Amino acid sequence: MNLTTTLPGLSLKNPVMPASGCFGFGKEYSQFYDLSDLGAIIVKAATGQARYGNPTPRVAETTSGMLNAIGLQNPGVDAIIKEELPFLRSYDTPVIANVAGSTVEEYVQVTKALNHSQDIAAIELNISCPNVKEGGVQFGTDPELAKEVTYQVKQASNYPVYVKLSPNVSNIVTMAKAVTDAGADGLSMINTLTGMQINLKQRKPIIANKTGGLSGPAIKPIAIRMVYEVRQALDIPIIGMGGIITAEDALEFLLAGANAVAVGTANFQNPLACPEIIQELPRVLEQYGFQSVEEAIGKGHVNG
Amino acid sequence: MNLTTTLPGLSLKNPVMPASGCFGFGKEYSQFYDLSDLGAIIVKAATGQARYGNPTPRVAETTSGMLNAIGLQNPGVDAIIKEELPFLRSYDTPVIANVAGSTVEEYVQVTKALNHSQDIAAIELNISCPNVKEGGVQFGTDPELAKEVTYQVKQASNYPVYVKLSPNVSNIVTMAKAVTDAGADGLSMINTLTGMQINLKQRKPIIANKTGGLSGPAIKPIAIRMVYEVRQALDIPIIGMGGIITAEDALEFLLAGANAVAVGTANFQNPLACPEIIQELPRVLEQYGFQSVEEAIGKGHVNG
Amino acid sequence: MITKQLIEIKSHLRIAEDTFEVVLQSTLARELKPGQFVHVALKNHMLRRPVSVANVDAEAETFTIVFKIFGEGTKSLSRYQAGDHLDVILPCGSYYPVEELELDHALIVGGGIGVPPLYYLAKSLKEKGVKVTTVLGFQSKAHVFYEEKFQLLGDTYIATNDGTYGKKGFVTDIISELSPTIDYYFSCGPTPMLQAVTNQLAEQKGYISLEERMGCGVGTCYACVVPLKEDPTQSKKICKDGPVFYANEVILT
Amino acid sequence: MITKQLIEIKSHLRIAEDTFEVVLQSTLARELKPGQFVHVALKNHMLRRPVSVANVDAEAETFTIVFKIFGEGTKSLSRYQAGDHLDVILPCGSYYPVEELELDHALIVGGGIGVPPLYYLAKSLKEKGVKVTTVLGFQSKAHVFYEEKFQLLGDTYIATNDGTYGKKGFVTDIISELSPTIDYYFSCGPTPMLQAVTNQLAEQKGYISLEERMGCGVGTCYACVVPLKEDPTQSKKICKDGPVFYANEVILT
Ligand SMILES: Cc1cc2nc3c(=O)[nH]c(=O)nc-3n(C[C@H](O)[C@H](O)[C@H](O)COP(=O)(O)OP(=O)(O)OC[C@H]3O[C@@H](n4cnc5c(N)ncnc54)[C@H](O)[C@@H]3O)c2cc1C
Ligand SMILES: Cc1cc2nc3c(=O)[nH]c(=O)nc-3n(C[C@H](O)[C@H](O)[C@H](O)COP(=O)(O)OP(=O)(O)OC[C@H]3O[C@@H](n4cnc5c(N)ncnc54)[C@H](O)[C@@H]3O)c2cc1C
Ligand SMILES: Cc1cc2nc3c(=O)[nH]c(=O)nc-3n(C[C@H](O)[C@H](O)[C@H](O)COP(=O)(O)O)c2cc1C
Ligand SMILES: Cc1cc2nc3c(=O)[nH]c(=O)nc-3n(C[C@H](O)[C@H](O)[C@H](O)COP(=O)(O)O)c2cc1C
Ligand code: FES
Ligand code: FES
Repeated sequence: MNLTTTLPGLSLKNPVMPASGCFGFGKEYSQFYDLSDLGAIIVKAATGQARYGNPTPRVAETTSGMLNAIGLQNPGVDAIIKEELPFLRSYDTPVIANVAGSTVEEYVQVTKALNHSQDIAAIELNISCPNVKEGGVQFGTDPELAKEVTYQVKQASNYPVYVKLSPNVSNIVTMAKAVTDAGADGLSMINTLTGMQINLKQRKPIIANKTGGLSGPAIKPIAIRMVYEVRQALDIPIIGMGGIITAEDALEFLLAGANAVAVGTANFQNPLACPEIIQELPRVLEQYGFQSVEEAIGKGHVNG
Repeated sequence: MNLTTTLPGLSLKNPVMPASGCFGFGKEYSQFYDLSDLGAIIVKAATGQARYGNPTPRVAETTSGMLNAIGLQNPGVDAIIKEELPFLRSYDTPVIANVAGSTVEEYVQVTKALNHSQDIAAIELNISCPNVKEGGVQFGTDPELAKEVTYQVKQASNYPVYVKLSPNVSNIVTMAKAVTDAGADGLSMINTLTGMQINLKQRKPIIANKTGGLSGPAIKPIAIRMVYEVRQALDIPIIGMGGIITAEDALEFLLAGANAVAVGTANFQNPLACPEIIQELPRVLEQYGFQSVEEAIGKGHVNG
Repeated sequence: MITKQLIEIKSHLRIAEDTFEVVLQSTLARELKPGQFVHVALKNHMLRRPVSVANVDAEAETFTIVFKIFGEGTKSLSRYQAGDHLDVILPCGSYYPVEELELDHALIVGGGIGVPPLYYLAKSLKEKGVKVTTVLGFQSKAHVFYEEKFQLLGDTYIATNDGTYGKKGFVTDIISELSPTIDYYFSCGPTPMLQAVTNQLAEQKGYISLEERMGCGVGTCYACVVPLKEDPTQSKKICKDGPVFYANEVILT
Repeated sequence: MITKQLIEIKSHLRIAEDTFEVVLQSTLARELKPGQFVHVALKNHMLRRPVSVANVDAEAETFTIVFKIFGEGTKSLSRYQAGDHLDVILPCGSYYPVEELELDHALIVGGGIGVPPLYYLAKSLKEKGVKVTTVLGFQSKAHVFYEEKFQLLGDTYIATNDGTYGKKGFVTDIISELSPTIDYYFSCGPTPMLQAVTNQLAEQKGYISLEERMGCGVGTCYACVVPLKEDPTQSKKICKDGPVFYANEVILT
């Protein structure tokens, strides 16, 4: 079974990669399996300077999902380039860096810094983090701002740019069009939906930041809908994600129009989630009558 | 334990009511229990003329939720007033009519028709149905349109008007403010999130309408967040809903700031969901240290 | 009166490939009429699953369901055991009007998981003194069930899609060959089969039983509608007005 | 090497109010050090639950966990039975450096569900020839567990919040009374207790073990950080750098 899939700057041996923020910089999960098995790896967000992130508690469990408000904690792009990315060199799998910031300048700064790293193959422009006060949400929900930051980052970057879209919008196609017009090489969707859980005993939100991003199987129907709508409207490569647990889920994203898929929350439940999905994928593709991954992409569309 | 709660035009013996579209016009569930036990009843949407709705399949099951695309099937407001509402007279519980339409004119027409009914206590203005091509979505995601339709309906209505908000927006507070400015007496939130599920065998969306509205426990964190945000920003009564299954869920909505709660999808899983929540509520309130429903409202807020 | 009951599984048997027969204890068993269904809640599933009543033992206060593993819900149901309890809404929907009809000879046409409700119907007809001829279609030999039980009630013919048992082909092929003289036909099965059968027997009076994805199962949510032949802008609810309809009443899509 | 294993429950016992002791069979049992935890997957829960290792039987290749019902996850865990299997990640996190430390007398201070890891620690210290004095705090008499087991290892004092057993009050009240001469203290329990104990014993060297809501449990998600005293803009991960920290290393909030 041919599992390969090709996206701008990425020739993947299979379409499955861990999602940003759910895999650190790979070290921990390398204890569980050979990271070369992965189609690619999207690492944790990088900002211009080191960030502490939000106070704890930062996570909560919801019905078939979880909330997180990590707040982009990371050691800063320079430390990431120097101390984290080199570890992944020894694996035969492309690395995608996740670029975050509070201002267009910071996004551009991080992007430029990453130009100096030889350890990545693409960047994912994170304009959709719901958990930081400045920047994140604005860029992800205002098409004009999204366009602007995408354009500037695209100008600055030597690598293909995948823009990660926020689902917290009324019209995902408008956002997708805005960043595509600005030169995005691909889209990555979806990030988390803003949610809250209240602790009945303590009479306050469980997450110290009050709100957090909802991920996991609970949001899969929303993610599938958004990938489908964007694929229907635009001819741009998509990395689909949101609630993938099984190879069937991954196939559902392919049918919706994703060219590859990312697995986030599932890693926490099952550190072997990615390799297990990759292992199952040939059987599942065959079961539903597909000869290859490429063949399945977009096949869930009626009339086209 | 005092379970009463008071909202404009509604003095409720308890804060629990079935949500629109999940209870028909009450007849079927009256076979399972005495509808007088309910705090109120929100009946199925009414439009100007009878509507057939969407093709089937109209529902799908998702992880901890469901999708529906009924498409506002109903016999039309006149038939509802004549043939459906009178049945509920014999119960000691206020009825809230759900008003839908494709144009401002239709909303106003339905509202005026309902003025002639003595069988209702309030109307819920449904500007958030994601499953009809015209009207529904637009009114629910554009603050200006929402304002306009709310204003016109409020002018036309002899009854208090609760505006039912769509969660498919980037900023729920903006929408809430728009309809409050236009004179809404209260808010009802949330309606369903637009989602999709793809049938892997058939290679097409399960729902004939392709997309459907996601409801059930999966969406509760989003609903809680939205109720909390609106309560933080505005001093308007809120009927909270989205994923309520248990009395604990209902209390979570009260703490987030809802003055009453509605139960939708849970009725399908358990026809006795509403009376069971009402029965459990005193124990749950007591367990978490509350003397009454009123006391719990908004108590999940930090700093105020 | 429709009710929600927690009822015990008395037995749980695999009777064909992926096919299970479950006997349930319920004080309401005797209320269940041929063609009606029960709406079964399953742990960790948002929606209930509709399953037809395949038999009733009024004395023992038990009834039987027969189901095939189709997706996650029926797979989960296949793992329950005798002694476990099921949360069930019953009785649901309309029924074949066995009492009211006047007839001497009935043709029963079933396909796959449409077969179970027809057994209870056939038994009831036979008890009323009606002659019953049965034609059943299955995927393949491994999926055939209840053949002997139907044979005890009258002539029974089997078709399988792949010809591994009985006649290779469809129920309509057998009906063509038999071209029996009947008063009524009663059919339940996949929609394409129902379309073929109702076309073939267009001149005959008949009843059919439909399936659709359901929400409430009791008539409140409008999930399960079917348009009417008389006026396609009007519809009936399969869960409440159906699942049994007069053959010419509804449009099969 | 951290691993995911499906391991069998050898025994599952209620040992105090809402408190359960579970013995698990694992080829990795002997790798587990005092203070480490295992990360337990539960059916129908998105996230794993961290639970400390309360004891290890290297020969039998088993280890013990002790937990209290707190919410839905621990309630679910309380319903598992001997013979069932658990999906567990192990070994997780840092440990009390029993081997490396030089000491003659250790004070063990535990509160509630902070007590279990201290039993394995106390046992290991005792085996090393260290004198162990233990002070444990519980809500009330019904919640007390492992008192006898600790007594076999050294002097053991109990406080209960409501005075239904041992001394009424807090572990710090007992420590004040004893004011023991020790080389190190080791503490695990609710944050307010850890704050009180580290303040009271500020002059002593000690190790504490922390709790925080976790995502991954292995160090990738940054859910479980704790700020450092030295530089509060820096943090460590409780799941990977902890749960055991040097008492003055981190800021307790
Ligand atoms: C009135 C009626 C009587 C039925 N009687 C029987 C019977 O006696 N024996 C039997 O084996 N099956 C029967 N079915 C079909 C049975 O309900 C489905 O096979 C079952 O719901 C599939 O559930 P699943 O979880 O295995 O499949 P999934 O595809 O995982 O189910 C997902 C959702 O789709 C719904 N769904 C999927 N297929 C169908 C279908 N064909 N009809 C209705 N809903 C569906 C499920 O109920 C669930 O809500 C009947 C259906 C109806 C409407
Ligand atoms: C390193 C470590 C070791 C622990 N050892 C033990 C032990 O030996 N015995 C024991 O009884 N308990 C122990 N705990 C606490 C135990 O993890 C929680 O009681 C448990 O997670 C609560 O889960 P729940 O589903 O019952 O509660 P819920 O409130 O329903 O859980 C919801 C979510 O919050 C998390 N959560 C809630 N409370 C805590 C908490 N105090 N710490 C961490 N996460 C929490 C859960 O893991 C889950 O993700 C330990 C915690 C940590 C971090
Ligand atoms: C704990 C956690 C941290 C995350 N951090 C990031 C991040 O740093 N950058 C980013 O673009 N997305 C981040 N995400 C979002 C995920 O990459 C993914 O888009 C989302 O979780 C949906 O996928 P899932 O349902 O498979 O988890 C994070 C998600 C989680 C749960
Ligand atoms: C089958 C179905 C039909 C619905 N029909 C309507 C409707 O006619 N009018 C309306 O305002 N909301 C309608 N809703 C939305 C519900 O009233 C409610 O807002 C939503 O389902 C979230 O609550 P829940 O998670 O408790 O179901 C419908 C929901 C479902 C599941
Ligand atoms: S399933 Fe709800 S009306 Fe039929
Ligand atoms: S729980 Fe993920 S880093 Fe600690």
